[in-house]
Amino acid sequence: MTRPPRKPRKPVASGAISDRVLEPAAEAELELTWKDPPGFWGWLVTTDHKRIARRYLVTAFLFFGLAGLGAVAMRLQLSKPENTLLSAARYNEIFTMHGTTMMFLFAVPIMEAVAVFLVPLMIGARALAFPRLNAFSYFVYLAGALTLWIGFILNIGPDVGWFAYTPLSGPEYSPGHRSDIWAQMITFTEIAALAVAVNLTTTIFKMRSPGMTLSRVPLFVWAMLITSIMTILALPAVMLASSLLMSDRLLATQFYNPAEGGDHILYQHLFWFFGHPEVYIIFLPGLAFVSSITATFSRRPVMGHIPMVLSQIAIGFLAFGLWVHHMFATGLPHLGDSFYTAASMAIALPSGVQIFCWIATLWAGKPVWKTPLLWVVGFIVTFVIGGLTGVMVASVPLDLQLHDTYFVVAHFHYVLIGGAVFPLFGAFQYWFPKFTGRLLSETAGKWQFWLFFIGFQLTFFPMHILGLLGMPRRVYTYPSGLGWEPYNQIATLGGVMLFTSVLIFVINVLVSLRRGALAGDNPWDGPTLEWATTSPPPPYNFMLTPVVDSREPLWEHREELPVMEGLSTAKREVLTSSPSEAEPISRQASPEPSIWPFLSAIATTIVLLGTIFSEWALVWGALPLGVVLTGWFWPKRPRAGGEAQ
Amino acid sequence: MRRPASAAAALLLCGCTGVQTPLDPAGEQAASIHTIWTLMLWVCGFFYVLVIAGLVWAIWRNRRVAGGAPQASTHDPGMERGLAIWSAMIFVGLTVLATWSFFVDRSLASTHEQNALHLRVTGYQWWWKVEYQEGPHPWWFETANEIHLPVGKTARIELESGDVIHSFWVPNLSGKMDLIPGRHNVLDVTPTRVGVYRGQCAEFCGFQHAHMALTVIVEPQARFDAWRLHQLQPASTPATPDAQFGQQVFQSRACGMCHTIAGTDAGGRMAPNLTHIASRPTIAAGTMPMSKGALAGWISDPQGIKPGSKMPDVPLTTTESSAVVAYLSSLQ
Amino acid sequence: MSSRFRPAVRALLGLVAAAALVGACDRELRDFGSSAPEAGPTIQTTSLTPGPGGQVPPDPRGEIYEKSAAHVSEGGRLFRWYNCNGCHSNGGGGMGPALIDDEWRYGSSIEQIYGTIAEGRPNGMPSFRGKATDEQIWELAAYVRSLGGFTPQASSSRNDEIRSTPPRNQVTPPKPSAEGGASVQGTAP
Amino acid sequence: MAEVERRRTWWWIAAAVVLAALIILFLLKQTHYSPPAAKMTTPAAYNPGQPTADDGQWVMPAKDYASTRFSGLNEINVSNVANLRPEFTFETGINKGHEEAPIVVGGTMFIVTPYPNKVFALDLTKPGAPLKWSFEPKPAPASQGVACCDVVNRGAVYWDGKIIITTLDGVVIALDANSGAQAWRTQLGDINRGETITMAPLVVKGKVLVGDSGGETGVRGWLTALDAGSGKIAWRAYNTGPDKDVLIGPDFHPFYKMDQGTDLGVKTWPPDAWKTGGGTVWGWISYDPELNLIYYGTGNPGPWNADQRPGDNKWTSGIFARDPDTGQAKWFYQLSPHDIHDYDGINEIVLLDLPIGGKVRKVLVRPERNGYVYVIDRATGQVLSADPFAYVNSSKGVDLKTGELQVNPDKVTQVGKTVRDICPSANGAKDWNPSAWSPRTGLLYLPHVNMCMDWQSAEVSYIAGTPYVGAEVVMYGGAGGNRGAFTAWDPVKRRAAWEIKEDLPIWSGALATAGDVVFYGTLDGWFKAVDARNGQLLWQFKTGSGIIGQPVAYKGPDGREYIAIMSGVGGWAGAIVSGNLDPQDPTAALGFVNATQDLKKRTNTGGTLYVFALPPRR
Repeated sequence: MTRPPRKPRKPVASGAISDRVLEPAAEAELELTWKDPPGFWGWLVTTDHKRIARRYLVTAFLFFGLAGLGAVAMRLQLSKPENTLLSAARYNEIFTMHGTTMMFLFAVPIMEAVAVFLVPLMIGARALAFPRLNAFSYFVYLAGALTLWIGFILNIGPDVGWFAYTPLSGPEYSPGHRSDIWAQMITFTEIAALAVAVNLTTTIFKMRSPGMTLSRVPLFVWAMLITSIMTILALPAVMLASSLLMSDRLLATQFYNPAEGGDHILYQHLFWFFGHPEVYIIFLPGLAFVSSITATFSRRPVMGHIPMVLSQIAIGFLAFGLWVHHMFATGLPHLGDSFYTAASMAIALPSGVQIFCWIATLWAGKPVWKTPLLWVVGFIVTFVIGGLTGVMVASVPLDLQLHDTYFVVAHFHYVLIGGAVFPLFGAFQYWFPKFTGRLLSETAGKWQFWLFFIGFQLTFFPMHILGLLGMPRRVYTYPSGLGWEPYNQIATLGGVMLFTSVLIFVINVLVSLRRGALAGDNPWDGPTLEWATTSPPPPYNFMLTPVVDSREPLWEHREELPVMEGLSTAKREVLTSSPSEAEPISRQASPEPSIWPFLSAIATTIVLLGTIFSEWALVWGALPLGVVLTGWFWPKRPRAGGEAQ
Repeated sequence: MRRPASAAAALLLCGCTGVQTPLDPAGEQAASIHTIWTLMLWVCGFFYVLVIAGLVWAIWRNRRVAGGAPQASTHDPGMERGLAIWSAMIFVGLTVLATWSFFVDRSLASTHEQNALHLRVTGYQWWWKVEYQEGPHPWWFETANEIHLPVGKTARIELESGDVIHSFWVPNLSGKMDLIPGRHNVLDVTPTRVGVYRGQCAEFCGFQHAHMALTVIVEPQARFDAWRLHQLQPASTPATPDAQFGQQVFQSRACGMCHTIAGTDAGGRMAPNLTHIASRPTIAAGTMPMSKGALAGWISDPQGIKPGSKMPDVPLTTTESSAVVAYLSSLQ
Repeated sequence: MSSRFRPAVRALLGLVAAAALVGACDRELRDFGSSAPEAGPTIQTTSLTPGPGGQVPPDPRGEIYEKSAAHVSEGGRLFRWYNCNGCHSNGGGGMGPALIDDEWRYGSSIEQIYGTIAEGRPNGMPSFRGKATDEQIWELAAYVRSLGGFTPQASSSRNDEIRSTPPRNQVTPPKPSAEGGASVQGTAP
Repeated sequence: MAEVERRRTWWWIAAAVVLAALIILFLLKQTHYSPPAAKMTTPAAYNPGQPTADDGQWVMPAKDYASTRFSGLNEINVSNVANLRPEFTFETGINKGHEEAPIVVGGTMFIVTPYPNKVFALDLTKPGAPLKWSFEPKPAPASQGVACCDVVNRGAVYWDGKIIITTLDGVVIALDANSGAQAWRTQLGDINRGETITMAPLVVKGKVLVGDSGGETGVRGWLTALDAGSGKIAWRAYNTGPDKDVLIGPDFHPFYKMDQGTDLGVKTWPPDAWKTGGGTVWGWISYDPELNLIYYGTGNPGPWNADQRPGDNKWTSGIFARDPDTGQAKWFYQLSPHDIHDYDGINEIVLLDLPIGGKVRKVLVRPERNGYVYVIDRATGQVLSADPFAYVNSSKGVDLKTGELQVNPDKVTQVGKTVRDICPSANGAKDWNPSAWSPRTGLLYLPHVNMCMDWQSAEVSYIAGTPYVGAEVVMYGGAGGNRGAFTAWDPVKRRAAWEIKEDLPIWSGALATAGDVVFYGTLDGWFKAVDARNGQLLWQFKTGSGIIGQPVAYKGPDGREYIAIMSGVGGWAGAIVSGNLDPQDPTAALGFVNATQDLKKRTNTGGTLYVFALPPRR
C-alpha cells in the first residue's frame, strides 16, 4: 500500500502539539518517572503492560509452536493405518498436550496479551489499572506452562485429554501424578487469566480517556471487555472442576465417585460450563482483530457499529447457555437437550450479523489488499464453514452421529483456527510495527498466508469426510479398509504445509526484527488511539492524555489530536474516569516497578506444585504466600493526590 | 477458496456406502438422523454459497478502487435493510433446522417397542461385553465384541460401563450413546437391512481407545434364533488331544482367571467370555480378524499388539501355546 | 525485547528442570511388558512357618514395582480381579488376615509378600504361581505393600468404589519395627 | 380330610394331657433322687412322637427334631435363677468363634471345637467334669482359607452310641461315644472347590444328614445322607441344577406356582451358572416323623452380585421338605427368589402345632433372615403368615397368594449402583443363631440383630477355591441405637410380646426352659437369663469372651439342672476379634466389621465352656 498521503501529524507522544506541550524538562522527568530499572532486575520488576504483553506474546507463541509440533507428530502417526511411529501412550500424551497447550497456554494468553498491549493504548491510558497484578499474571502463567511441559519432557505428561474426564483422570484410572499436573496447570493458567480479565475489565471501565463514552469505544475494546467479563464468569467453573479432581485424587474426597454419591456428569457440567464459553473467549478477540483490520484497510469504519456491539454482547450471553451440547451423548433428558440445540443454533444469528457487517464494510469501502486484509478474507471463508458445521452439531440427533468424530475435529479447528488464528496472524502483521517499531515483510506475509490457507483447508477439510466415514477422535491408529487412508494422507500433507507456513512466519519475525522497514507512528493510517503514539510506545504511552470526541479519533483529527494535561510528570499517575461517559474523576497513583509480583508468583507456584504431593502444602505454603502478599500490600506513605481538573 | 467447495461436492458423492458411516443408514434411527444431515447440508450449503458470493461481489466491486483517505461512517439505509433481510433469512433457516431436528429427536426418544429384544452392553477397557435377555425366564447369555440382531426388530440396548466412560457407536444403525459408570443409558436400535456393520468406542477411554471395536451382524430372524440357541449351549468339549491339552493349560494357567468358557472351570468375568470365540468375526475387540494365526499371535504377544491392554504376556511354551490355539479355535 | 528476557527464561528453565530431575520419576514408570530385569535372583520364600522367617535376599525387581504408581495401581486391579479382596476385603481382612495393620505373619518385605502370593501359605492362602504371571504377582505384592502403608508416594488415594480404607497415599508408613512381622494370633491364614 | 385332622387333633390333645400330667408328676417327685443315666440310651429327643418326659439330656444341638431348644427341666426357675453360679469351666484352647452347642448324653458332655475341630468328652459324673477322652480329626489347614465367616462348627450329634461330627475340610466322622475311637470317616466336601462343612449333622432314621458351606466361594449346595452305621452315602440332593440332581420326582408338589416346573434349577440361571450357584446347607434341619419329612433351608445364591445370575436362582434361599429315606423332595418354598441381599434361607425351622384360623395346624415356624417370621403349613408348604419381626425395608411384605417376596425396588442391588440403607443387612435380621420355643408361654425367643447396610455390587470372577462374592458391603446399626435385640414372638398373634434391646448384635442361640427362664449371650461375653414371660433380666454373668454359642440345659448325674454355654467370640459377627481384622476398613469381613468396630475394645478371643447350676441344696 502506498503510504497514505497525509501531512506529518505531530503525535501527542512526541509532545509537539502547538500550545499544549510539555517542556523538555518535564518530558525528561516523565520519562524518568515511568522508566524501568535497567537490566535483568528491570525485567523482573517491570509493571509496564507493553513489556509484559510482549513477553506474553513470545511465550504463548512458543507454546503454539510446541503444540503445533505435537500436531505434526500426530498427523504423521495417522498418515497410514496401524502406524507405529508413536506408541499409544505417547500419542495420548501428545494429543493431550496439544489440546491443553493450544487452549490454555496459547489461545487464551495470546489473546489476552494482545489486549494487554493494546487496550490501554486504544483508550489513551498510561497503564493498566493493576500493573503489578499484570506482572504477577505472567509469572504464574509461565510457571503453569513450564509445569506442564517439563512434566511432559520428564515423562509425567498428562494423557487424559485436554478435558480430563473423570473417571479416566481420577485416582483409580490415572495413577501417578499425570492428571495432577494437568489439574494444577489449570489452576495456574486460570489464576493468570482471571487476573488479566479483572485487570482489563477495570481498565476499560475506569480508565478511558476523557470523552471516550461507551458509544465511542472501539469495537476492539468492546470485544476485549466482553471477553474479560466472560472469562471472569466462566473460568471459576473449570477451576472448581480441576480442584475437586485434585481433591479426589489427593484427599480421597468423593466428588466424582458415583459409588459414594459423586457424579461423573458433574465434572462434565463444570468443565463445559467453562469449556464452551472458552471457545468464545478465544474467538471474540479474533473478531476484535478482524474489525480493526477491516476498518483500517477498507478505509472506512466497520458498517453497523451498534449491531456489531450488540452481536458481541449477544454472543457473550448465549455462550453460557449451550455448554450441554458437548454432552448430548451422555444420556441427559432429550427434551432438555433441545433447549441447548436452540441456544447453540441461535448463536449463529449474531455471528451471521457480524459476517454481514464485515463483508458490507469491504463492499462499501476501498479495500487495500495488504496481508492483514487477506487474513480477514481467509477468516471469513474458513470461519463460516466452521460456523455452519457448528449449526449441524448443535442438532441433538445429528450430534449423536457426529460427536467425538473427526467431523467435530474439523468443525472446531475451522472455528478456532479460522475464527481466532487467522485473525491473529492478521493482527500480528497489522500491529507488529506498534509492538516493535518495524514492519513485517509483506512478501513473506503473503507466502505465509497462502501456505497457511491452503494447508489449513487440506488438513482439516478431509476431516469432515473422515468423521462422516465413521472415524472417531483421539484414536492413535486405525485399521485399513474403512476408506480412511486417503483423507488422512491429505490431512497429513496439509499439516506439513501449515507447519511450513508457521516457520515462514517465525523467520519473517526474526528477520524483520532487525531488518524490517521502520514503521513510524501510524504506518497503516489506522483510526484508533494506539497509532497516535510512537512505535513502540514510550513507557508512559502518551505524553498528554488524548481527549476523544469520535469513534475514529485519528481519522477525525487528521492534523492534531485534542489533549488534556494535569497528570503529574514527577510520579506515576493515571487518570480514572466514569464507567459510561468517561468523565475524568481522579488522578490515581500507579505503582512503581516491584519485585513482589514475581515473589508472589514464586510463592503461588510453591503452593500449587506442593499440593500435587501433599495437602499440607496448603498450610506451609500459606506462610511464604502470606509474607509476600504482606510485602505487596504494605501501605505506602500517603501521597498527594487529588481531583483532576 | 475453491478447494472446500469442490471438496463439498465430493462429499456429496463419496462415502455413501461403508460399514461404519452414518451416511449409509441401515437402521431406522440412523435413517431419520440422515434426513437431518441432508437437510443441514442443503441449508448450510445455501448460506455458505450466499456468504461467499457476497464476499466475492464485495471484492470484485472494489477491484479498481484501493486506498485513499478514510471515509466517515455513513448512515446507509440500504445496508440496514440488507442486514434485516439477512438476519431474517438466518432466523428462518435456523428455525427450520431446529424444528426438524426437534421432531427427529422426539421420534428417536419415543420408540416404545413392546416386543423389543433386550441386550445389555457393558464397556470395559478395551472391549465390549454383550448380554442378551430372552424369553419368559431371563435366560441370559454372554458374548463379547459382537452383536447379532434380527432384522426389522427393535433392540433395546442398555449401556453400562465397568470402568471409565465409553461410547457405543454403530453409525450405520444409530447415533452414539455414552456408557458412564454409575449411570444407566438406553439406546433403541431398529436395523432395517441385513449386513455386517462395525462400531467403535467414541469416547476417549485410555491407551487402547483406538482398538475397541465391535461387529454388529444384522441377520434374518431365523438365523438369529439359530445363533441364539447355539450361544446358550456350553462350550463343546475338545475332541483332539491337542485341544484337550489346550483346555488343561487354559484352566491351569492365567487364562481362566479372567476368561470364562461356559461348561468348564474357567470362570473369569473380567475379560471377554470365550465360550464360542471361534464363531466370532474378530479377536481383541476388532483388532484382528479371527484366525488361528491371529489367535496365536495375540496369545503370544498381546502387549505388542495392543500395548496397555489388560491381557498379560503369559509365558507359555510353544506346545502349550499351540494347544491353547487349537482349543480356542475348536470353540465354535 | 527478546534479548532482555532470554537470560531470565534460561535461568528459570534450568531451575525448574533441575528441581524436577532431582526426583527422577520412578513413580511414573509404566511399561506394558515386564518392566523388570528378567534375570533377577531367584526368589527364596520364607520357611512355611509363621514369623519373620529366614533372610530373604532382596530382589531388584521389588523396588521397581513398588515405586511405580502404574504397577501399584495394576496390582490393585488384580487384587480385585483375582478375588484377593474376597478374603482380605480392602485390606481389613475377613477370611484372610488384615493387610493394612502392622502385623505380617510371613514378613512384610516385597520379596516375602511375593513369596506368599506365589507359593501360598499353609493356613489357607492359595498359591498363585502359574495362575498369575510373574509380573502380576510382583504387582500384587507391590499393591499389598501399599495397603500396608509402605509406599504412599506411589499409591492412589482411592478407587471409584464404596469408601473403604483410609486414603492409601495418606498412610503414614509403618515404623521399622513392624517390618518383618511380629506377633501371630490364632492359626487362621 | 377334616376327619383326619380332627383325629390328629385329638391325638395331640391326648399327648399334651399326658405330657402335662407327667410334668406335674415329675414336679411333685422332684425331691426324689433319680440315679444318673450313666448308660447311654436312645434319648427322648429321638422319640418326639412319644409322650415322654424330658430325660434331661441334650443329644442334638436343637434339642429335639422339632428344633424347640426347650428344656423340660425347671429346677432353675424365675425365682431362683438369680442364684445361678458357675459350676465348672473347660478351656478348649482354641481362640476362634465357638458357635457349637455342647451335647450331653448320659453322664458325658461332648464338645466339638471350631477348626481344628477337636472333640472333647467330659465326664460329668466326676467332680469338675474331667476329660474322658479327646479326639483330633486334623482337618486340612487350607480349609481355613475357604471358610467364609470364621472357622466355626455348630456342634456334634449323638446317635446310637456314636458321636458324629463334621470338620471344616468337609469330612463327617463318627466316634464311639464311650471311647472316642473313630468308627468311620467320610470325605464329603472338596476344599479346593471351596466346600467346607460347619453345620451340626442330624441323624434321622439312621441317616446322617449333612450339608456343605461355601455360599461365598461358589460351591454348589447339597444335602447328603450317610448311613449312620457305616458312613456310606445313601443319597445326595443338590440344591441347584437339573431335577434328577435335586432329587425332584413325581412326589414333588410345591404349593406356589413360582416353584413349579421342570429343571428350574437350570432354567432360572444363566447357562451353567447353577454349577457355582451356592444354595448351601449350613444351618438347621428339622424332622417330622409323622409326615416323615425333613425340613431344611438352602443358602444364598452365589455370587452375591445378583447381576451375574439373573433369574429366580432355584433352589436357593428357600425351604425344602424331603423324604429322609430317599431324599426325594416333597415341596419347596423359595423365601427370597433371586436373592439380592445375601438372605440365606438356612435358619432354624421350628415344628409346631399351632391354632391358626380356629384350628390347630401342623406348621413350621421360620424366623427368616429377610426379617419375617414365616408360618408355613409343613405338609403342603403353604405360607400362612409372614410378619416382620424387625425393621425391614428391603421388601414390602410377602404376597400370600403367590408366595412371592415383595422386593422393594429402591433397595435392589445392581452393578454400578450403591444402594444405601438396606435393612436388614446381609446377615439378615436374624442369622443362623437359633431361637427357642417355649410351649409354656407360646412364645418363640428370637436372638437377632438390628442392622442395616450399604451395598455395592461388583463383577466377580469364579476362581475355584477363592471367594465368589462380588459385593462391597458396609454394615451398621439400625435405627434405635441398638445393634442387637432379643424378641419374644407370638406366632399365633403374629406380634412381639416383648423385646430386649442389646447394644451389640446378638450372635448366640437361645434356650428356653420349663422354669420359664430364657438364656442367651452377648458378643461382649454376658450370659443372661431373662423371664420368659416379660423379658425381665433375672441374672447375668460375664464370661471370658464374647458368646456366640448355643446354651443348653441338662440334668446332671447328680440330678441337678445345669446350664452350659460356650464362650469364645468369633463367627461372622466376631470375626473382627477372632481374625484380628482391621476396623479401618469398613468392608472387612463382608462389611460386618464396620458394625462391630468397638468389639476389640470390649472383648477378647477365648474358648471356654461355662457350666452353671444353682448351689446344691443342703
